[in-house]
Amino acid sequence: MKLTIPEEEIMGHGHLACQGCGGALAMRYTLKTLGRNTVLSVPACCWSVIDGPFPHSAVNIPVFHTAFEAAASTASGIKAGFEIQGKDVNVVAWAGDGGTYDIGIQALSGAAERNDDILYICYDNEAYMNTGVQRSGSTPLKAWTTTTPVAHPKDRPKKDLISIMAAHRMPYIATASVAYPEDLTEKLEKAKSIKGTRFLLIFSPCPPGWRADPKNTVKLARLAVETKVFNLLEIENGLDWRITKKIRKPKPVIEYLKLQGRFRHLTEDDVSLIQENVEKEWNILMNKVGE
Amino acid sequence: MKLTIPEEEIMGHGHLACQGCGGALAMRYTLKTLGRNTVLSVPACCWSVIDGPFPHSAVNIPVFHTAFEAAASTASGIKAGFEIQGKDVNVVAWAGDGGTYDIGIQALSGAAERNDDILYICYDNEAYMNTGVQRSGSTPLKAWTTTTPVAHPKDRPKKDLISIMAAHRMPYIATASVAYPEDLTEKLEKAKSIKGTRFLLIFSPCPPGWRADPKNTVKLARLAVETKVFNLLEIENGLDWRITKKIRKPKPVIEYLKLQGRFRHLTEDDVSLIQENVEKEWNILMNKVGE
Amino acid sequence: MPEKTEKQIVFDKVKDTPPLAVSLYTMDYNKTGSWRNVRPVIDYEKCTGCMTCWKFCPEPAIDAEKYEEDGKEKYKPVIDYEYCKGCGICWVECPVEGAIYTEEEGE
Amino acid sequence: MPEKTEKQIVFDKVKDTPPLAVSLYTMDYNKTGSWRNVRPVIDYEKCTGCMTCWKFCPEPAIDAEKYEEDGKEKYKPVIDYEYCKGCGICWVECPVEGAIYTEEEGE
Amino acid sequence: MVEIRLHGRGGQGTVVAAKILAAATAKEGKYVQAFPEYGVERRGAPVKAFIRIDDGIIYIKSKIYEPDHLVILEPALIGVIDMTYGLKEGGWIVVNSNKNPEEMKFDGNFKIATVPATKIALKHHLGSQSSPIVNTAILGGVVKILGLCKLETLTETVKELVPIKEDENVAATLEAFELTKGGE
Amino acid sequence: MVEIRLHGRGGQGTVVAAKILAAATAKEGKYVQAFPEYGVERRGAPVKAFIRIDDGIIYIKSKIYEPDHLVILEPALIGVIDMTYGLKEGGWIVVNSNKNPEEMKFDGNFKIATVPATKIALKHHLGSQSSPIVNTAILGGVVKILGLCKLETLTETVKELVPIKEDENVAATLEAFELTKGGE
Amino acid sequence: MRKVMIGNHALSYGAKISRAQVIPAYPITPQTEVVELLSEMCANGEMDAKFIKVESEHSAMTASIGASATGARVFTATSAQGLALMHEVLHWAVGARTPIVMGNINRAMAPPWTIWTEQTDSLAQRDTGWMQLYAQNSQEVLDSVIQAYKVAEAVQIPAMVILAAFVLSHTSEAVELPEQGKVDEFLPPYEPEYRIDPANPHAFGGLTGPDGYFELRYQIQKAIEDALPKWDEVGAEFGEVFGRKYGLIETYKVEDAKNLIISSATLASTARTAVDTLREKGEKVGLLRIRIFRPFPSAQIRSILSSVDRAVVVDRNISFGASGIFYQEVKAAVYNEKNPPPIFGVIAGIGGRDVTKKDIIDIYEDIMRMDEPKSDIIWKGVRL
Amino acid sequence: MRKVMIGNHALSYGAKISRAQVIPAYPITPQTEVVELLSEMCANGEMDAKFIKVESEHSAMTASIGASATGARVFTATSAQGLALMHEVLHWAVGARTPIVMGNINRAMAPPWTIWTEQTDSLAQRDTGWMQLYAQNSQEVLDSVIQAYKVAEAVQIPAMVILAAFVLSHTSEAVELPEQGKVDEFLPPYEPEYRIDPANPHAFGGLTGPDGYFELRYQIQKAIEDALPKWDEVGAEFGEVFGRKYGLIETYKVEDAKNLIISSATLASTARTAVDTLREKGEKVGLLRIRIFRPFPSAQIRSILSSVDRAVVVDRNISFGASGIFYQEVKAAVYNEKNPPPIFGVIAGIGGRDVTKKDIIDIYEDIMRMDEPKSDIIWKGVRL
Ligand SMILES: Cc1ncc(C[n+]2csc(CCOP(=O)(O)OP(=O)(O)O)c2C)c(N)n1
Ligand SMILES: Cc1ncc(C[n+]2csc(CCOP(=O)(O)OP(=O)(O)O)c2C)c(N)n1
Ligand code: SF4
Ligand code: SF4
Ligand code: SF4
Ligand code: SF4
Ligand code: SF4
Ligand code: SF4
Ligand SMILES: [Mg+2]
Ligand SMILES: [Mg+2]
Repeated sequence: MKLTIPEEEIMGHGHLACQGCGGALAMRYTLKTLGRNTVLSVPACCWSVIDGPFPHSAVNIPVFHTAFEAAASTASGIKAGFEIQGKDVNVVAWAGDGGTYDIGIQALSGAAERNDDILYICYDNEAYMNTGVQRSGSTPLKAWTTTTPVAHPKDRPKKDLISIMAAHRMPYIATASVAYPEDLTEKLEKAKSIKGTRFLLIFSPCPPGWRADPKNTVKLARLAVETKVFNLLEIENGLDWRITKKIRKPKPVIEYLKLQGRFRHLTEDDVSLIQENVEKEWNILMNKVGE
Repeated sequence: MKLTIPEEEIMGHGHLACQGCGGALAMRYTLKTLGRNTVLSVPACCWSVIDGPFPHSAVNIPVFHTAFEAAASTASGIKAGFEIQGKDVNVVAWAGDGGTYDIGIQALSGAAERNDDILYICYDNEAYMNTGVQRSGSTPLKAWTTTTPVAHPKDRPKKDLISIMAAHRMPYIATASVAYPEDLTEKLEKAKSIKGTRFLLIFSPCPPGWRADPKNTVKLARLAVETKVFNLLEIENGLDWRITKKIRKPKPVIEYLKLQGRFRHLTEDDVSLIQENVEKEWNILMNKVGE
Repeated sequence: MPEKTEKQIVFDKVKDTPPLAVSLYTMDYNKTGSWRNVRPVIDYEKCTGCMTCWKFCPEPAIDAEKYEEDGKEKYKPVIDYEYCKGCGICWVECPVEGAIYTEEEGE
Repeated sequence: MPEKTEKQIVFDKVKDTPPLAVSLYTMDYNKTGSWRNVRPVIDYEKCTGCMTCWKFCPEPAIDAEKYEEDGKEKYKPVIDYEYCKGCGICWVECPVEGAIYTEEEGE
Repeated sequence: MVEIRLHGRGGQGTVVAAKILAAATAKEGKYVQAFPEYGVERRGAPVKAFIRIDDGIIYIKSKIYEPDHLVILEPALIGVIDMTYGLKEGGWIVVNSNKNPEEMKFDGNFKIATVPATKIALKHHLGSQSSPIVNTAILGGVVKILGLCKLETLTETVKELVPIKEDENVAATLEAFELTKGGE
Repeated sequence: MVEIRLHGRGGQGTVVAAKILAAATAKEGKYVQAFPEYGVERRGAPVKAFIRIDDGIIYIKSKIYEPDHLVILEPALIGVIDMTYGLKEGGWIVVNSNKNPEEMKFDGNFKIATVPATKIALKHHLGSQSSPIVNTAILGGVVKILGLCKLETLTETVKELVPIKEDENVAATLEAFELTKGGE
Repeated sequence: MRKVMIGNHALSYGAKISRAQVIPAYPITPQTEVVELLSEMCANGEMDAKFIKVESEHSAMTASIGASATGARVFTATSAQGLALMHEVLHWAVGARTPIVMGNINRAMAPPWTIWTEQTDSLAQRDTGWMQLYAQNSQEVLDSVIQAYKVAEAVQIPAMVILAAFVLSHTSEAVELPEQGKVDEFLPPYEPEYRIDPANPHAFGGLTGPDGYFELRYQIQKAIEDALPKWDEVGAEFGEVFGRKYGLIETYKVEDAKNLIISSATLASTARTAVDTLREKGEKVGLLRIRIFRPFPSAQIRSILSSVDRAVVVDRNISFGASGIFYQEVKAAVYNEKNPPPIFGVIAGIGGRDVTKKDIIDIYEDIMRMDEPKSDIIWKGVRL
Repeated sequence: MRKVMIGNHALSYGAKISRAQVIPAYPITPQTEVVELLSEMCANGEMDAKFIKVESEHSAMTASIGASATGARVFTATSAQGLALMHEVLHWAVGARTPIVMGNINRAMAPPWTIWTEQTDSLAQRDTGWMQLYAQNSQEVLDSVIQAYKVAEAVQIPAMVILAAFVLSHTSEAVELPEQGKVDEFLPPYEPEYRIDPANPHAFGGLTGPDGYFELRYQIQKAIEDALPKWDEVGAEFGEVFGRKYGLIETYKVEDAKNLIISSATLASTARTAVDTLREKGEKVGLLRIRIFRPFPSAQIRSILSSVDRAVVVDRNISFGASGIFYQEVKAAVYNEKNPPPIFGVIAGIGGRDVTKKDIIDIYEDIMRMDEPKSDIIWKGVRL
């Protein structure tokens, strides 16, 4: 038997992620694939904590902790520093959705506009988890967070970051999920081989933030794909869209929603609305994919 | 005879724009259409100067000067302030391309994600003009600026801001040009009638920044459209794209380029490349428009 | 409404200065006609009153003067030389050959 | 390479502290097995060695032990209870009914 | 001044327990402080909280190093982490356990009381089987042993401060008050 | 110390004129300062620049209020703005004009020289018909009148500092030196 | 009504009872509870306010400025990195004369990442023109928000109400909630002289040359100087209406004190217990708590210091390359007095290192053994 | 080689000759010429450096930090709003111990919009830990960039070289360009102890609790204290190699002075001419120019002040609610001395209002007529 993902563990145990953290899984896969000639620029996010307290670190490659809004620009600087010294290193910005969709989007947009040679990875858990579950631009419609209380749950859809990035015409963009590590590994390999700004969004459930059972992390990540709530894609040069995981018989969204406390307050109408949105978005996506 | 644009002049003369300033024209049209129940949130840009020195102002409606990166967020705050006091006012963020494509994109993206009820207008002169012509994300490929010197002109294409904004699924987005004031007026009227975040990009040539003769400002703005370098569009909800000015027989880009010192250094190959890009972008656009 | 003024206002004393930088006056004091190198002149013989020049003047330094003719409301462009910066847009955009001609401003 | 350590390192003195906050040690000291409420146990009788559990453990707290059988390289999952937080992903994802069962950690 | 330290796990409601006790005693006119040992709280990981209770304004704003009493919500942590450090001699240890006080072993000269808080919590469906929420139960024991406020005041406060299942929580508190062993 | 003020219009190269003159005198060992009246420079709008020249280090860093001499690149501004304010009695006014010095009128006791700089600039195709760049021409006149440096030093510096048309600019400087009237 | 609440919620209730109308805010540990409660109260209608869920602190502050400029009453809250990210626009709020009230939870600055308390984040904003108030307990937090609006709106200068991370922000204490009606009387609606208003159009903040800027800045200084007596007045009036009196500074046993401990916030609160113990030991010691740091209450501090033999300032902050900041400012304020006492400067509690009563006693006793301040910084608690 | 250049270009040449390797920068008036020239020199190969055309100053500084952390030599430049926008990450650069050198052009803060000179923008960064150097002419600007790298890299603390908007940034003066070879010898390549390196992996700036943070901050303070003698040493060495000597402070005619004018940057340069005139009038006056503001040269200032009867600090800046900032810091530094002289504090030149030699003479003469400093601010030049 061959293992379906790289064997070497670069990320070590003892880290401070919660039980069943999707973000920890995402990091584990990423390091396995990118290897040790990699450095991370990490802004404020759960990973600022997960990595462990000074003078400890769980990841065993260089991590440069940076300001919340500065994952991309710090990575650009690191890359430039290596380049001028003649060193060839994978420079990765590793940020949460808050640090990507919201406070970090400017630095990311700037790096992409310049086509700086960095790989930007966002592990998306759909809220500010490190500060205790506040809404982000990535939080889905109708979800509960502490700043979108049940009396007034999120009234805006999840920001379509992928289309935003595609509009930057970056050489490579992909979405991935912790439930599909082989697909993720492939995309990382591809991203690694390309020069310029690359962007990868990894869907990474967060049990406490989603009010979900830790054991369901992978299950939820899979259900998101199977219900077409989150689609696995690849985009080249912002123009060529491709679906890497085709779902023949999508499951109803309720199967995904019902396992999460953050959706507990949903009415039937809410669920139908979400289901409709999923269909609508799927059609829009099909249009882009050209199918 | 009827005038084709509103008669009332709200913007006064004596302002500090250069001879033939496209940005001044853009403001003149905008105020004519939006009327006096309008306030502007203006970040650092030429308009921070054009409006005139304290205690003077050329525009005769309230202008709130704000930090370079904060046109949108300041406008959101102003709108909230009016709303909670029960006042219905058009709140407009009025920014240059630098303040929109680059340093202000985060605040803009945030406002759009929340769908705050503001109209964001970018007068696009394709560089940082107020500080003396440095490149911005909007500067076109191969153009000279003081930070993209002739030895190394801009090596990145103009950021596709319209697609970025479209990905935000804002209720209304349009592009316009100072050479087509009637079209601009119509779009402003429409934008005014819609609730939520609206975005308008006004192509506004800058004679000193483009190293062009001031008398050619309107001519250049028209040529940009006639050569398909800049297309007049309308987008509803980020999805329905429509071309408002159809160009039957596009002119070659060289007619547009040759009137501008910022392109003086172009080789024939450069010009062909730019021409090719125009065709390519047109096809991409046609795809979106569904034609 | 902001006041017009013939001179740039500079407050002489703290007590006259407002507590924050608010505008109280227009920019009319700033006679930008002095910036002009070349002066546009309208030849009303040729001018058709299409108002294209008015439409495109960025200052605005062309007034649209309303008048009646044959019972119809018409407009006539009148250049305000106190403010016209001489950019040249009006003469480039005027659709009628010679309706706007130019003169050098000079010594 | 960073050093492993059995105890959390806290520098006692300024002179021992590096000039900036650089990591010098791994997180191995942090025995997250203490966080566990429920303990997963692999029933090797049933386990097929598909390594799905290994693949999905976020800690990682399942080692992939290589061995040879019938001349073929195979893997066997071994849970590291020092670090297993008891999240439950492995038993949910294990495709073989009963190959991972659970026990309550207790008083 | 009375100073108390609580030990539990992330997810068990340790900090809320401290706050409820503080609020209850405040209702009876005491001055109070309740605060967590702030750090990274993760479900399952050990946590601490602290309470100060006094008759006058409490000016001291530093941590508690030598508590008068200890409350242990998570007995599984005994032995895993050092629990009794700093505890004053003769202080009470109120521990969540089905055992009798005599069966509990702590190094040092302390008084021990046991509350079968997990059992009670499970019975009243507080939290899940694998992570029961024992905070309201243990407080019944604490008040019984330390007598910091009246039982009614405690149950009233529990009702106000727990987000759901008010009645079940109150029942758990009352039952724990009854079933607590030690201090007789 | 010599202090000079220059008047021109945005786009005419007034600030560059100041810098060239400063650089030329510096070449001959002088200490110099050249600076614009900084504000919003718009093509066509009035601008000012300043020069200080001295034999020792110039420590003073404030503006020039009472210049020794005046240089006027744009005669059209005479009357539009007050040009001679602060000019020291007996100072020179070097003005771009085709007229004779006697024909120029300024209130006050000043010495006047004229340089047909526009004519010279147009002849050498410096700038456009509607906005000729007169800075290198006027400097020929300034050096002739004020003698701040040698003519060769000036032309050498012009060559170094103008971005294009070095020869035409040098020719303009030389021609202006010849055609300047006044001070004979 | 008395309610046990954490310091953060005292801040939220302060904003609520002051009838804040617009709240643009962004979460950061240890401030999150402030905005969570406010967003809850806005969502369920308990507050008639608009909560703007901005995408950064920079936008939180610029949205605050915009809203305030329309004449709305604005509240926001932040901490450390968030406050620092606002720095440019903190200057803006002052220049625009927008009397925003902001809560700041004092947390040490990164890197390294940390969330524990230290005052450098807010003190590093000392040159922006914001008023700064350091509170010592939850009751003062709530009461101070109300007073801050009253002073800020009177002088048109924004104000920060500052509390220590965790030590105050996450510590539950009993707090008296004032009656809404009384607060409404104490704090009438905000009515600025100039506001953004299409009926009365002005440009705000247009380009100003060297001929106009100085006079505008001068007025800011005068306004913040006017705030000095105003804080005392408002604090006294608050005392009359609500029974709790406040001032620029607070003193404890200074009447006959020969030696003085000077500190702020929760450190000063703990120091009070140290003073009691030292008094028991026979020491003639008093405590001066600086409550308002901007405007700096120089006159008040001078008058207390004029009668003591020596003083020590305990700072939970540092200006690298200089010293503790309260220390620096106290010395500067007293400098030109006749025969001022020697003042010692101690830095303690950096990055949330705990400062106990015993630490304060040690500091005091150490200082009493010294001849004179030999260096600008005396370290306490660092493990040398 | 001698070249007439504006102050801004002196900054660019300073970076070039110091062999800066990465230059992330963003334009702002009055700094643009700095980056325009650098981007030109990077484009045409005159410099072997990577210019990053970032989208904001925030990114300029974070990219600078990232690049510096890899061991590259980094330069950037900004002004006012741009500097303020970096504030959070200025703290970062210090905590990360990245010895970036940055030029800052002193411009007054908005609103209202203004572009003229004032020092409040950089002085408001005084608590970030950056070293700050105020230059008085273009030659010093260029020379100081080289020295700044040498000191910054030795102590691993970033440094700002600061110049007045227009008065220096846009004033052309003759500048001696040092020889590249000599500069290379004077300033060898940067080799940090810890750098981002996959071969030797570390996490930089990870979460640090109250048990570790204090010791890290203590080391920053010690490092910046070490920089004090270092600036003098490096300035002296520079003098030996290049013939122009520099120090923490500069004095003029202080030897026999009874009265002292204290100032900085171009104000101090102008004040020198006032001293000459006053000396002619028989006044025993001297000048103390503070060149390095962070670390604050307390000992040096104390020693000069110990022998004078009175002093006046002239500040082109203000900390609202306190006073001029140099004034405040000078007083704090001298406070505990025996019988220190009365020190007067004057604020002048705010927002670019010109300060002439006559203004300085007036200030001096006014001060000499006063009995004692009656208020913390004496205004000069504001139109009351
Ligand atoms: C400028 C600034 N604002 C706010 C914070 C507080 N903060 C730290 S992490 C975080 C949320 C991060 O959310 P996300 O990026 O989604 O990562 P996650 O925590 O969900 O992994 C916030 C708000 C900060 N560190 N800096
Ligand atoms: C934080 C900050 N950085 C830089 C500047 C300087 N600045 C003012 S306007 C401007 C350029 C504006 O460009 P754009 O938005 O395109 O407007 P334009 O001047 O072209 O009209 C710059 C860089 C500033 N004011 N604030
Ligand atoms: S809060 Fe969520 S994202 Fe953060 S460590 Fe826990 S599980 Fe992971
Ligand atoms: S520089 Fe360009 S945009 Fe700015 S005022 Fe002049 S013409 Fe208009
Ligand atoms: S554009 Fe020409 S024809 Fe038309 S109104 Fe003007 S001058 Fe007359
Ligand atoms: S020349 Fe320009 S400014 Fe003058 S009237 Fe014509 S368009 Fe207007
Ligand atoms: S329970 Fe979770 S942590 Fe433990 S081995 Fe299974 S997957 Fe890993
Ligand atoms: S997933 Fe189940 S069957 Fe597969 S290796 Fe793990 S225990 Fe064995
Ligand atoms: Mg997240
Ligand atoms: Mg622009």
